[in-house]
Amino acid sequence: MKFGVVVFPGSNCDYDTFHALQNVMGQETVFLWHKDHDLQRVDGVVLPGGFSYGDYLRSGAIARFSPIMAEVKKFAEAGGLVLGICNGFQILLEAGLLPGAMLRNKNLKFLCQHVHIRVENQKTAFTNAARKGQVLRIPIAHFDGNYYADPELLAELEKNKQIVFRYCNEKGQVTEGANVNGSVSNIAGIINREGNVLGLMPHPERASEKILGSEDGRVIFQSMINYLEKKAGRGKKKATKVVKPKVTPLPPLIGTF
Amino acid sequence: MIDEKILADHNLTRDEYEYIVKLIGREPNLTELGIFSVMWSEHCGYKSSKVYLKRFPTKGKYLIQGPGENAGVLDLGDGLAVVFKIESHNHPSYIEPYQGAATGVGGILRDIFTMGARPVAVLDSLRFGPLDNPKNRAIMEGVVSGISGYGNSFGVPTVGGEVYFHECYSQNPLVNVCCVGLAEKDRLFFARAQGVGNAVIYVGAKTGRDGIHGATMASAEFGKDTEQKRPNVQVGDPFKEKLLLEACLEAMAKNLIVGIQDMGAAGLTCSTTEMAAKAGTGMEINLDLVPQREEGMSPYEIMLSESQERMLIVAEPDKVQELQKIFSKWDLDAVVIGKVTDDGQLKAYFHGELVIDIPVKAVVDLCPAYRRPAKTPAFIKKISRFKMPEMPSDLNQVFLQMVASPNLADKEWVYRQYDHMVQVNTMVLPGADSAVLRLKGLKKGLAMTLDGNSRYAYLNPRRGGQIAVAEACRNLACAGAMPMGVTNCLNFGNPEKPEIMWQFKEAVEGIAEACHQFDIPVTGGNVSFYNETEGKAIYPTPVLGIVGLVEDVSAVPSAGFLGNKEVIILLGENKEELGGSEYLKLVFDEEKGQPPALHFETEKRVQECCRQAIRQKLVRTAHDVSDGGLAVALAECSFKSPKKIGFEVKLNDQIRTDALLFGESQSRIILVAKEKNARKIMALARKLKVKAKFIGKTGGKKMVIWHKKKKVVDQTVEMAYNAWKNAIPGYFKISKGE
Amino acid sequence: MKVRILVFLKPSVLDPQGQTVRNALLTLGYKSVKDVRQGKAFEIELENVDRLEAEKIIPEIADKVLANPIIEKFTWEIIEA
Amino acid sequence: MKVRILVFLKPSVLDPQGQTVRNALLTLGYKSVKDVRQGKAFEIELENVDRLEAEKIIPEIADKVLANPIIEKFTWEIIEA
Ligand SMILES: Nc1ncnc2c1ncn2[C@@H]1O[C@H](COP(=O)(O)OP(=O)(O)O)[C@@H](O)[C@H]1O
Ligand SMILES: [Mg+2]
Repeated sequence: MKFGVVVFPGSNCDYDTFHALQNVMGQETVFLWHKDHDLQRVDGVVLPGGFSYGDYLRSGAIARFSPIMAEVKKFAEAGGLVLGICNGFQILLEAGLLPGAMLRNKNLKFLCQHVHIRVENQKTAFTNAARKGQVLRIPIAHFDGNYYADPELLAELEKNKQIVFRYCNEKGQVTEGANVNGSVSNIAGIINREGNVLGLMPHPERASEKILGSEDGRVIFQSMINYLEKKAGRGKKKATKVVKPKVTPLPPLIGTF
Repeated sequence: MIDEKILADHNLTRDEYEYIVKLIGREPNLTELGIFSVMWSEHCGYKSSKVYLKRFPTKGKYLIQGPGENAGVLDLGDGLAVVFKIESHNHPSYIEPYQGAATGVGGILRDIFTMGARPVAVLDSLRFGPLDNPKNRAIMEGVVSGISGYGNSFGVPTVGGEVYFHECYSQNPLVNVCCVGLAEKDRLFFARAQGVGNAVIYVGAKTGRDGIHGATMASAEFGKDTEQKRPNVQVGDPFKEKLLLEACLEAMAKNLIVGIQDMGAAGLTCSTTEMAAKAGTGMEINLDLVPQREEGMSPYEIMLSESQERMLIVAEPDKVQELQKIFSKWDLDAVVIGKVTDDGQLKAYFHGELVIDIPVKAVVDLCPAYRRPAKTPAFIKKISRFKMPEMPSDLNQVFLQMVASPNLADKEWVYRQYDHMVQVNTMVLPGADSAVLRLKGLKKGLAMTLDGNSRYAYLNPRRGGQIAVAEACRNLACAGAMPMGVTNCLNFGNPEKPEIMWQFKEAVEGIAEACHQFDIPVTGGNVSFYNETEGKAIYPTPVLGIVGLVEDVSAVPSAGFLGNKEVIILLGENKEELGGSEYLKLVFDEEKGQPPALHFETEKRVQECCRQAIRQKLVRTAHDVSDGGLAVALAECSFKSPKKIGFEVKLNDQIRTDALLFGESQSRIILVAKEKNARKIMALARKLKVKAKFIGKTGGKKMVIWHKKKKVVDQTVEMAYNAWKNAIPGYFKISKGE
Repeated sequence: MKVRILVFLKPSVLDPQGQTVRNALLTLGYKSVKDVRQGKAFEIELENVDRLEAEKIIPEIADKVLANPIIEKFTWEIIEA
Repeated sequence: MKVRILVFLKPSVLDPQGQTVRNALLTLGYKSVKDVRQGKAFEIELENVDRLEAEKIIPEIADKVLANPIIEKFTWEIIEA
C-alpha cells in the first residue's frame, strides 16, 4: 500500500512516521508537502506529530488552512483513510474532520512518557489487528492533549462507538490516575462517524520497534494495511512486496521533492 | 569622544583601547568600539581563560575537528560524524527563566547545524538554589519549561542531563545545554568566508534591538527610552529555528554553501569578522540591506543585535538564486547583504556612508590574553579537614532521608516535560547513567552524559575536575560505551579575583590531566565567568559532556533490576571516605574534607572490565556508584526496575557503616547478571586485575543491606520509591497552593 | 486602525491556567481574589480599511482563526481609529 | 468587582506568535492586516475590596505575578464595579 505523510512547517514526527511506515512496516511511503495540492495517489494519509506553525495561537489551528488540507478533506470525504497522530489529531479537530477540541494538559505541563491505552473498538480500519480490549503501551508527548467534548457530543461518541482508545492502567482499567492529561472520559483517540478518519494523542511510530521499548504501535499501522488490502481486494494475504530501502542513520531531507 | 565612561560601559580598559587604536591606526568610532568590545569580551574572546584552556589535550583517535569551530567533531565510522558542544545561558535564565533557557537551547542547536549536522540530542545541566524557596522554584519551573518549549517544538529529544540544588545557586542558577548532532563526515561545513567576490547572505529572522550590550553607554544617542527599547533578554522562536534547520540542511545537501556561521552572541559582528578572519579574506556589507524588525536602527544596533534564529552564509554568486528559492520554500528571508573581499577589512556602509572599516584579524585574533594572578583561597585550609561526626543510630531512617534528598531524588518531574523520544532513536531514556541513541540501520549506537560535582570542586577544584571526567566516562562505561571526546562548560565566579582564578586554573588542570589519562580530546566548550551576586560566587562548577561509542546496541544493559535471583557484583572497592559527600551535607550540614581519592589506573581498569562484560552480553543491569554512595546506587537499581524488584546485600568491609552505605568512593560499578554469567564476570575481573565481589542477590519487595551480620537497611521498595519519586514534585504542589 | 480581540474559554469549560494563577495569588496573600480566568489578547493593526469593513472582517477573523468556537468565545473593540 | 489585565510583550520584543498569526491572516487573504501582537488576558474577580484598594493591588499583582517587567508590559481596567 502507499502512504503519504504530510509535512507542515513545524512537523517534527514526519520522518519518524515515514520511518515506521516504510522501514518498519515495509510500505511504500511518500512525503506530502503542505503547499501542494497533490496527494500522489496514496491509499492512506497520515498527519504526523510536531508543532505545526509552532503551535502558536492553538495547536493545529493554522495548519488546517494549508493547501494540502483541502485535498485531505476531499480524500476523507471520499472515504480515504486518514490518521492523525498527536499534532495531526489536533489538526483534524481544528479542521472539523473530527469532533471536539483540545485543551491544555490538566497539570499545565508538557508530558512525555509511556502510557497505556485500551482498544475500545477493535472493529475499525485502524484497530482490526487488535484483540478485543487489548492494552497498548505507547508513548505520549504533548502539551495540549486534554480532549474536550460537551456532554451531548460525548453521548453521541459513546453511542456510535467512536471512542477508539482510552487511557488506562497497566491492567487495562480506565482510572482517574491513568488519565494523565485530564481528557474527558479518558479519551485518547476517536474516529469519525464514517470510520475512515482517526485521531489519537499517543505516538504509534514511537512504539514500533523492540529496541525502543514497545512494538504495540504497529497494531494501528497493521490494521490500516489490512483494511486497505482488503478493500483493494487482495484479502488479508501477503503484503505487496516492496523493496526494502536501505535504512540510514540520517533522515533524507524532508520537503526536498 | 571616547571617554572613560564609554570605555567602562564597554568593559574595555584604557590599555585595551590604546591597543585598538594602534591596531586600526586611528581612533575607532562608536560602532567600531562596540565591535571590539563584544569580540574582546570574556564570552567571545576568552581573555582570562585562554592561557589555561591550552592545557587540554586536543588530539585523539576519533577526532576530526577540535576547538576553534562552532562545535567539535568526532569520527563515528561508516561515513558519519558526531558534532557536539555545550553552552551556558546562566545570566539570562536568572533574569527571564523561560526565555533565557529557551534561547540557550536555540543557540546551541544553531552551533550544531551550522556545521552541517542534524541535532539528534540535547542534554541539560541545571543548578538551582534549594526548593524550599519560592523564588528558586519559580526559576526552576521557568527554566525547565523554557528548555522544553524550545527543544520539543524544534523536534530534538532532550535525553539527559543533571539537576542539582545548592544555596550557592540561589542568585546564580546555572543552565548549561549540550547538543549532539550527526553529519556525513565528508559534508561538514565551516565558518569561512572563502572566495573573493562571493555573496554574503543573511538568512532567517529579522534583526531587532535584542540583547545589545554596552547598554547604558551613550544613551544620548539612543534617546531617553533606551532602557525600554533594549531588553537584554531575547525571545526565542523555535518554529523559525526548525524552518532554518531544514532550509540550511537542504542548501548544504545541494552544495550551495561555501561557508556558514550562526549569529549567536555578538550577532552580525561575530559572524562577519570570524568568517573573514578564518578564511584570510575581508568582507563588505551594506547595513541598509539587513532585514530589520524595527524602525530607525543605528549601525551600532544592527551590528550588535543578538536577535535569534539568524545565520550568515557565503555562497557563489551564481548559486544565490537557487539558495533563495530554498529559503523561500521554507518561508524564510535570504538577502544578499554584501560580498567577500580580499583586503582583510570589514567594511560596512549605512545610508551610503562607510561606517565600519576595521581589520578582521585584529578583532578576531588579537584579543589580549591575560594570565591573571591566582591565589589559594584562605578557606581551603579550613574546610579541608573535619572530624568524623558520630554515626547516627538509625541508618535505616537516614537511608530514606537520602533517597528523598532533592539532589538524589527522581528527576522525572523535569524530564517528563522534555520530549525525549522524538526522532525515534532514544533507546535508553533519561533515568539511566547515560542516554543511548541507536543509529538507524547500524549495529552501533551513541552514548552521552553530562556530569559535574561542584561540592568536590569547591573542596578541591583539581580533584573535582578529575572526578567529573572520570564519572562521566564511568557513566558511559555503564552503557558499554567507549568515550570518544569531551566538551565542557566551566562555570566560575569573577576571574579578576585571584582566589577564583586559582579555582579555575586548578579545575582546568584537573580536567586536562584526566582527559590525558582517558585519552580523550577536548573538542570545545564554554567558559562562564562572573557568576557572582553581591560579591558571593557560586561554587566552582565544571560540567563535562562526553560522548561515547557503543559498538553493539543490543548489548546495552538496563539501569534497573530486570529479574529476581540475579547476582549483584560490585566492581571496585569500598573505602572509608565521607569528605564532600551528600550524606555529610544532608545529615550534618557539613561541606568539608577531601573529595574521594581517584586513582586513574584503577578507574580505567574498572571501566574496561565493565565495558568488556557488557560487550560479551554478560550484564543485565549496570549502574555506577556516585552521589549518595553504594546504598543509594542499589536503591536506584530497584527504583528503575520495571517490576520494582528489591535486593538483599551482605557486606563485611572493615569500615564505618555510614561510610560503607553513603560514602562516595570512586571507581565502583554495580553489575547484575545471571548466576552463570556472574562467574564469567568474576573471571574477567581477575584477568583485568579489578577488585570484584558478589555482594548479594536481587529479588523480593524489600531492600535489605547487612553489614557484618547486622541488618542496617531494611525498607520496602514501595515506601522508599515513593519517597524518592515524590520529593521534587512535592515542592511544586505547595507552590501552587494545592 | 487598531483593534483588540479577547478570547476566553467559555464559562462551561474548565480553565486550569486561570485556576493556577488564582491559587498562586491566594498563596501570596491576595485574599480578595475570588476567581481568575485567563485568555488570549490580540491587537491587530489594520490599514486601508474603514469602520464598516473592519466591523465585517474582525468578527470573521476572530471566529475563523483566533478562537475555536467549540471551547472559546471572543469579544472585540476598535481601540484606535 | 471585576478587573481585566492585559499583558503584551513590549513593542521592541519579538512576538513570534503574533507574527505567525499575522502571516496566517495574510495567507488567508486579509490583506489589510499590518501587524498582530498576541498577549495574555486575565479577568479577575475580587471581593470585599473598594476601588482604592483595587487600584493598589491590581498593578502589584500584574507586576509581580502576571507579567515579567523585563520583557512585558501590562494595562488594566475595572470592567465591573
Ligand atoms: N536536567 C535533566 N534533563 C534530562 N534528564 C535529566 C536531567 N537531570 C537528570 N536527568 C536524568 O536523570 C537521571 C539521574 O541523574 P543523575 O542522578 O545526575 O545521574 P548520574 O549520577 O548517573 O549522572 C539521569 O539519567 C539523567 O539523564
Ligand atoms: Mg551515574
